[in-house]
Amino acid sequence: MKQPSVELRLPILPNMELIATQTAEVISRHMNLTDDQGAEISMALIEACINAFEHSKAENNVFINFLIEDDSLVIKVIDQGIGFDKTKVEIPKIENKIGKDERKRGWGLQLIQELMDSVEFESNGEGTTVTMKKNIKH
Amino acid sequence: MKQPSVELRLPILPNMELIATQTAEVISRHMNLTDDQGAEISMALIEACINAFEHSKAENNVFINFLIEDDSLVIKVIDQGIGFDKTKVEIPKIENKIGKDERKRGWGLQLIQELMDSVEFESNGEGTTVTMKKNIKH
Amino acid sequence: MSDFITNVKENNSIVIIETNGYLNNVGGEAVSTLVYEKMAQGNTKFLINMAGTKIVNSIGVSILIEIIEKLQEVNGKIGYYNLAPIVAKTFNIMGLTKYSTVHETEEAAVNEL
Amino acid sequence: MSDFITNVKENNSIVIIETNGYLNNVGGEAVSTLVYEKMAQGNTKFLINMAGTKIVNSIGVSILIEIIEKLQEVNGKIGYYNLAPIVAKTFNIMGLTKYSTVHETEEAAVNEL
Ligand SMILES: Nc1ncnc2c1ncn2[C@@H]1O[C@H](COP(=O)(O)OP(=O)(O)O)[C@@H](O)[C@H]1O
Ligand SMILES: Nc1ncnc2c1ncn2[C@@H]1O[C@H](COP(=O)(O)OP(=O)(O)O)[C@@H](O)[C@H]1O
Repeated sequence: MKQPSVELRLPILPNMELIATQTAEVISRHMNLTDDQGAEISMALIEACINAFEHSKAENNVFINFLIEDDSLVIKVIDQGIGFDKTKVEIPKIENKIGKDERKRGWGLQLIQELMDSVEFESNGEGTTVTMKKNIKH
Repeated sequence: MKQPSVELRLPILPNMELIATQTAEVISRHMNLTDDQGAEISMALIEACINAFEHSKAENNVFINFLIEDDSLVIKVIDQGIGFDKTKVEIPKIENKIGKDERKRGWGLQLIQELMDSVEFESNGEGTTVTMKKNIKH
Repeated sequence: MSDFITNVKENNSIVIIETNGYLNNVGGEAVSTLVYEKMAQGNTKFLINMAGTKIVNSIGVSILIEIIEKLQEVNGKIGYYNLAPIVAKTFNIMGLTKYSTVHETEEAAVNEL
Repeated sequence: MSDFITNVKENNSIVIIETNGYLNNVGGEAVSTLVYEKMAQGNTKFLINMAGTKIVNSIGVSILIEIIEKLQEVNGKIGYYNLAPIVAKTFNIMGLTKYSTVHETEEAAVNEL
């Protein structure tokens, strides 16, 4: 049988990432994930959504797909914006930020990577797809 | 400018209507609706979703569109199921149910109609679209 | 006890059921199973404290109608308190308030039932 | 007061800010505006009671990093208590815990800051 999936199309408006997190919470409960796992997924999802909203320069609509697998939840956050080169993004360090001129921002990708079990970026001039996965321990 | 919209595609699984209600709540807050209006929209949405899940006999996927208008929120709940003839659905009365053989169910359409400002049904052998609207008092 | 029913106690020979979360088919059946067990033991008066239930569906509420019907056969009664506004409104639209009672607080409910 | 800040009080010359809801850019700016006002009045010690904040984003938290930096200039301090696990985890990943402190309760926070 085909694995069930949930799809969202969100407009680029303040706080619309909360639709994604609320959806993730309903799905996490359906999958019997722990509260901690659910919260980690929500946090990673917020960061992927606000990146798509803020940086992609997409005209409108961010797409989010949730794939409910037997042993994992796979989430794709898709924008049709300008894309970016992940290898050029520096790993943030608070020591380089506090008391220095460096911009205090730049934590989103780092958080996604720390909170999810695997993360992949596909990005080019037509947009970005972030695919992130949380494994389920049975 | 095009009015913003949110789209959901939900699998037919227990409690997936809660994704729709959670989405409605985020949108209601975005539109500055009152808590009561938000709760009425959520309740109507639950009923439309569980009808699509339970009665449509659709194989999978129910679609929900939220259209954020200046003076209203319009919600469409769409299934690709067997359809039904709304004129043949009796208006439920508790007096006819309690102490009688009549099935205790049959309240969903009634609730939707009471809780929303306008409701339309389009239904045929290819499915059902329920369009419901909540007006915003400025 | 189910997830939906978080506490059961008796006050003045009234069975008081405390619920939490979504009153859907599963929640409704948890309540009806409990009520029918207690009826078999001779109880006829029931109250539901719905403070934790902010959301219901018509399937869950129609199970309360089944309970009302069964209670009529033994001259029993059911009432509710701490209802969220949308839950009270739903009970009104469905007409439950013609055959069962809504109260403000536990104290009022126990006195009035 | 903003929707995000629900209470401000002083305990032992520490300014205690109670928050509610999503710590995003708007919530972060509400906190920084308040902290900078209080710093202008001479306050240097701050605590945030985050019991009502179950969800944050990195934009909101980066505004806390700005506050930490400003407080360093006056030998000030900031701490937090009643953190949800995911908020504590986020503060750890971002390294805030190297420059500011997480406490269990208000009492502990006031004693330890
Ligand atoms: N969806 C995206 N589209 C375009 N650029 C992106 C996208 N996601 C991330 N980026 C780029 O990667 C950088 C780092 O992102 P992130 O770690 O989330 O931190 P921040 O958003 O605070 O800058 C961003 O500043 C941006 O240049
Ligand atoms: N989306 C739908 N597809 C097919 N039939 C439907 C749909 N929605 C409602 N119906 C029909 O209308 C009837 C009344 O629905 P409703 O008032 O919601 O009560 P209930 O779901 O409890 O029967 C249903 O029993 C069903 O026959």
